[in-house]
Amino acid sequence: MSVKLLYFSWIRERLDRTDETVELPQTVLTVGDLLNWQKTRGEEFENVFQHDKVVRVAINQEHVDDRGVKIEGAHEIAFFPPMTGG
Amino acid sequence: MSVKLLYFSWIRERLDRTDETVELPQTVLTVGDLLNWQKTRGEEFENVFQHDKVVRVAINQEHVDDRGVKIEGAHEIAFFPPMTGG
Amino acid sequence: MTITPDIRIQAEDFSIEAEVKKLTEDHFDIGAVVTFSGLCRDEGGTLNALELEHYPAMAETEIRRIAETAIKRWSLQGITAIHRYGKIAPGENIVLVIAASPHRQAAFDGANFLMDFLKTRAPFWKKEHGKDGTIGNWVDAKDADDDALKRWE
Amino acid sequence: MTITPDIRIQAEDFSIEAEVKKLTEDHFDIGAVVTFSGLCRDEGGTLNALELEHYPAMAETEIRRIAETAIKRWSLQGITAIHRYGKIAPGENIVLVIAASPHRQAAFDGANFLMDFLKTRAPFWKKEHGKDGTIGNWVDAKDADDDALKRWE
Repeated sequence: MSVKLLYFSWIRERLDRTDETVELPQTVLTVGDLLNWQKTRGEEFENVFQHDKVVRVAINQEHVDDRGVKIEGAHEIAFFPPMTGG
Repeated sequence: MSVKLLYFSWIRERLDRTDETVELPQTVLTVGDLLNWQKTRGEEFENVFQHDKVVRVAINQEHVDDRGVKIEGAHEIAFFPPMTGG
Repeated sequence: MTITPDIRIQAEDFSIEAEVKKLTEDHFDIGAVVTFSGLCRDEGGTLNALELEHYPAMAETEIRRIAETAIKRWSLQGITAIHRYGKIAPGENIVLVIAASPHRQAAFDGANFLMDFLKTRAPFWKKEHGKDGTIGNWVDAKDADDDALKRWE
Repeated sequence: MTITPDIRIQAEDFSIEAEVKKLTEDHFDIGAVVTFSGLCRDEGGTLNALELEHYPAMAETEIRRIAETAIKRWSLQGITAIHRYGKIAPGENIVLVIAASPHRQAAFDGANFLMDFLKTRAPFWKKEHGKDGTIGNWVDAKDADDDALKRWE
């Protein structure tokens, strides 16, 4: 499955990229799987995603609070810290 | 005791006066006494002040909720219905 | 520093923008500004105008007293309250309250509190002028307004 | 009639007056308008600017969704929400929320609710630029903001 990943705020800075398109392994089915897979992609990824409670996820521009949600059908998945707007 | 009385809203209209200066009998000591005395001043006064729960009173521009308050020292006493500003 | 509320009772209309600017200009520690404006409704098209009577000597003093309570209770950085009197047509402004604070909830609460008190404790009375030429219905006070006041106790 | 919230994500500043007028003009049944504006504080004189990053595709959709919830929940007659991005200096506006209703408490609650959600659910992130030239402190999210959200459940 090919999907576009987006990064914001200090996650974007630490990973040094705003977005990327990746091919996910077939074993990555849920948001939780995806967060675990990110940890395997090198030192900076491991550093960012090891405290995965502070990483918020949105699939197709919608918040996903439950890490058990399936990512099937996602075309855009974003990773960001807690929001500080307003 | 000589005091200025003011009237507002439908009380002003019913009594046909915005203000008047009156000499109070020496027996009129409290707000309650004053409301009772007003009832004795003719038919329209009786009509207005008989339902004295709806009549609000301010002494020297301050709300007086307690009818037992002494009116000694008052120079201006206002009568009006519940307010509808804002 | 003592914060002095800016209270005005006037026949003229006001500008929300100008009043917010006046309150916040050169105050770089203000983070939140809440404004409430009360407008004259047309009551389903039956109303020609509201006529607002007030007790001048008492109105400003009373609103100032309430505003000072709000400033202390929520540590506000500023309050403006403007109440109009005279004839006001549907769609026109009647009242403006502004509360400024470093944080949003204090600004919301301060403005909300001040409006509840204005409704029930500020000496203003509204009379309706109907589209059909009738004059004279004084607007009744609402029990709901008295109840609203109690939540601040 | 379906009420459509007016949502804008923009770099430019806004005018409270113009936005209130836009929302209330020709709506003679509106009795109460509450505005909230959030300003950039100078943090005791140490801040040169805030830089606001956002997720464009998500920001408008998310704020619109929340605004539509508020319209339904409080039967509002109108909502405007404008959130700025880019560099914002102390004293400048960051966000504006307006809620219009026949009655005051609905307008207060609608605006308050929308702000609580904006703070914690709208995809914006603030970075501080210090007066001393330092760049890079991302503002931390506050637990108090998450707590504020819970009272609307």
